[in-house]
Amino acid sequence: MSSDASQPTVRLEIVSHPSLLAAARALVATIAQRCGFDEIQCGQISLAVDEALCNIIRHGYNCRDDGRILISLSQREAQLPGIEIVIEDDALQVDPDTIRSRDLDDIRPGGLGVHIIREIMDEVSYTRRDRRGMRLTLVKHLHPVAAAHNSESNT
Amino acid sequence: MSSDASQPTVRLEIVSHPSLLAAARALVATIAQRCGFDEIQCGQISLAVDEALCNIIRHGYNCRDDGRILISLSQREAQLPGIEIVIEDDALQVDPDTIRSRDLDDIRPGGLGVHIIREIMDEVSYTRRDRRGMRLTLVKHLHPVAAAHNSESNT
Amino acid sequence: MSNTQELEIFTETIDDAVIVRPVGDIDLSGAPALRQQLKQAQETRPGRVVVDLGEVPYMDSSGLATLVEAMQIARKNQGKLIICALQQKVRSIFEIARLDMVFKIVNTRDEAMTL
Amino acid sequence: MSNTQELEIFTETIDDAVIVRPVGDIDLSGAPALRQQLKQAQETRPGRVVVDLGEVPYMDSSGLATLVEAMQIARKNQGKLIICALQQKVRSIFEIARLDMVFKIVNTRDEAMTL
Ligand SMILES: Nc1ncnc2c1ncn2[C@@H]1O[C@H](COP(=O)(O)OP(=O)(O)O)[C@@H](O)[C@H]1O
Ligand SMILES: Nc1ncnc2c1ncn2[C@@H]1O[C@H](COP(=O)(O)OP(=O)(O)O)[C@@H](O)[C@H]1O
Repeated sequence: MSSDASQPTVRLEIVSHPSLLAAARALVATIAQRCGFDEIQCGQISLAVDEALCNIIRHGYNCRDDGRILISLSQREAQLPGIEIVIEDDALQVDPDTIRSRDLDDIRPGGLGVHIIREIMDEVSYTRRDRRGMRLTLVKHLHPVAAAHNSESNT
Repeated sequence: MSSDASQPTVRLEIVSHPSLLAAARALVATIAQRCGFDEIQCGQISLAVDEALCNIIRHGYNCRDDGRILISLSQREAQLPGIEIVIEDDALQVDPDTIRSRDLDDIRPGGLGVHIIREIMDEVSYTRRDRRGMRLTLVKHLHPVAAAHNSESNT
Repeated sequence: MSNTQELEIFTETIDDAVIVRPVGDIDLSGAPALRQQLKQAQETRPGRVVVDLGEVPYMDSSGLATLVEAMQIARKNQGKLIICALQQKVRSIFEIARLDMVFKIVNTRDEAMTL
Repeated sequence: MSNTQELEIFTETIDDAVIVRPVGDIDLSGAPALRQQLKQAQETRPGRVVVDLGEVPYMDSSGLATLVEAMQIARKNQGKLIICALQQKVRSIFEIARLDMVFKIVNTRDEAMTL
């Protein structure tokens, strides 16, 4: 998956308890800062992780608060510096295609998490883990990158 | 060791790189806050962990920056509410009795880490791990506890 | 379970308006309390509900969902729901969620009271 | 390696005094840079070295060790080393290490310059 994740630095293991979200956010923000992101970006990256964790707690573990969640953070250097965050759980395995954001014009509570994650992060990919649970890989580049599908992004 | 560690909540795995100390501190402070400690205490608890990590980096791993360090944090409830922090490494095994603070009257750089850890935490115990490395167990109670050796602490 | 970091929520009634002022992070752990307080504040069908976010440094989509629900209740009651005093970081999540145009958002509580 | 969080250190010379002002956390990762800057500042044997900690929210024993070393150099040079503007959290580590009585610590930079 990640060809240039050069520093497999930090792993955080928590249980699926909402009161631990603040701790995960604090860690993610500090590591993002260390990777060179500014304060606003650090806040956004921890928001994306928070949303992913909320979804695991609510949909994956059905609000059970003792499920295991593993968050691995690494600084990417090489050609595309940035941060890579992998979130793994032992929860429900679902078809990755069913995890998608809803139409934002329909204003109602809920259905925003996946949208927020995709807005903030440059790469978002859900896969099933080998034996059980899901794996979510999130990447954010330090500098805007020309998108893969031929469109130049504005730098 | 810990009879009433009731919530084995959070585990952080880092490598022995000084630039990761800030991330460990951020996590420890948030978890300590969640355990009920005030802001000053949260800062002190993360200072104690920082000092322990510095020692592992400098003495245990001899400043190698790729050694593994595992920090487990749990909230203690039961009779003595507080926080328990266990720090494990794969580094040098030493006789726990050689890990001690120096005479503070001799004012010179260094030799303060162990003193700081002992001042801040209520229980500090170094043991060798089974196969390799050391384990440091740190406990801080939320409320002052009458000391074991018959002297009443002032509440 | 002791948890000092818990979101605190203050409610105040001035004439026909109810002001709800949460203090702390609004995430999955704090949103249920906010939801309950907002529901309670809206039971009397006040003409105006002001949500003062001046002391909320962080909000995630659980917070947004709670506010959307409160707005729907306000509409049903033919009342107003006004949000004020957003910190920059919190404003940015309204923008990401494209809710900055959906809610009535003003800078100060005074504006929220007179709008 | 990019690291925005890195400690920044500013140095200023006024008459016979050198003012060293670190900005950021002083831990094992930042202390070596502070040590180097202090050494450099002391090369000219200034009469007064002022370390302004007003923008240091955190310091651990690597920072303390660095300051003890600088104090020893100052003494050897028959100069003064004065620390000013400590934040409360940082003051508490001087106290824990029982160094609050060993260093000359004052509240403001003005005091540090006239003492
Ligand atoms: N970790 C997950 N496990 C299973 N399903 C998920 C997960 N994350 C998201 N989903 C699915 O994607 C949908 C959209 O998620 P989201 O945008 O966060 O909105 P909401 O959670 O409010 O429905 C969810 O309703 C759910 O069906
Ligand atoms: N993790 C460790 N592994 C091996 N030895 C240690 C460790 N921590 C502390 N020590 C020993 O304890 C002594 C005192 O540590 P400390 O008070 O932090 O002062 P300093 O590290 O500046 O010498 C050290 O000099 C070292 O010999």
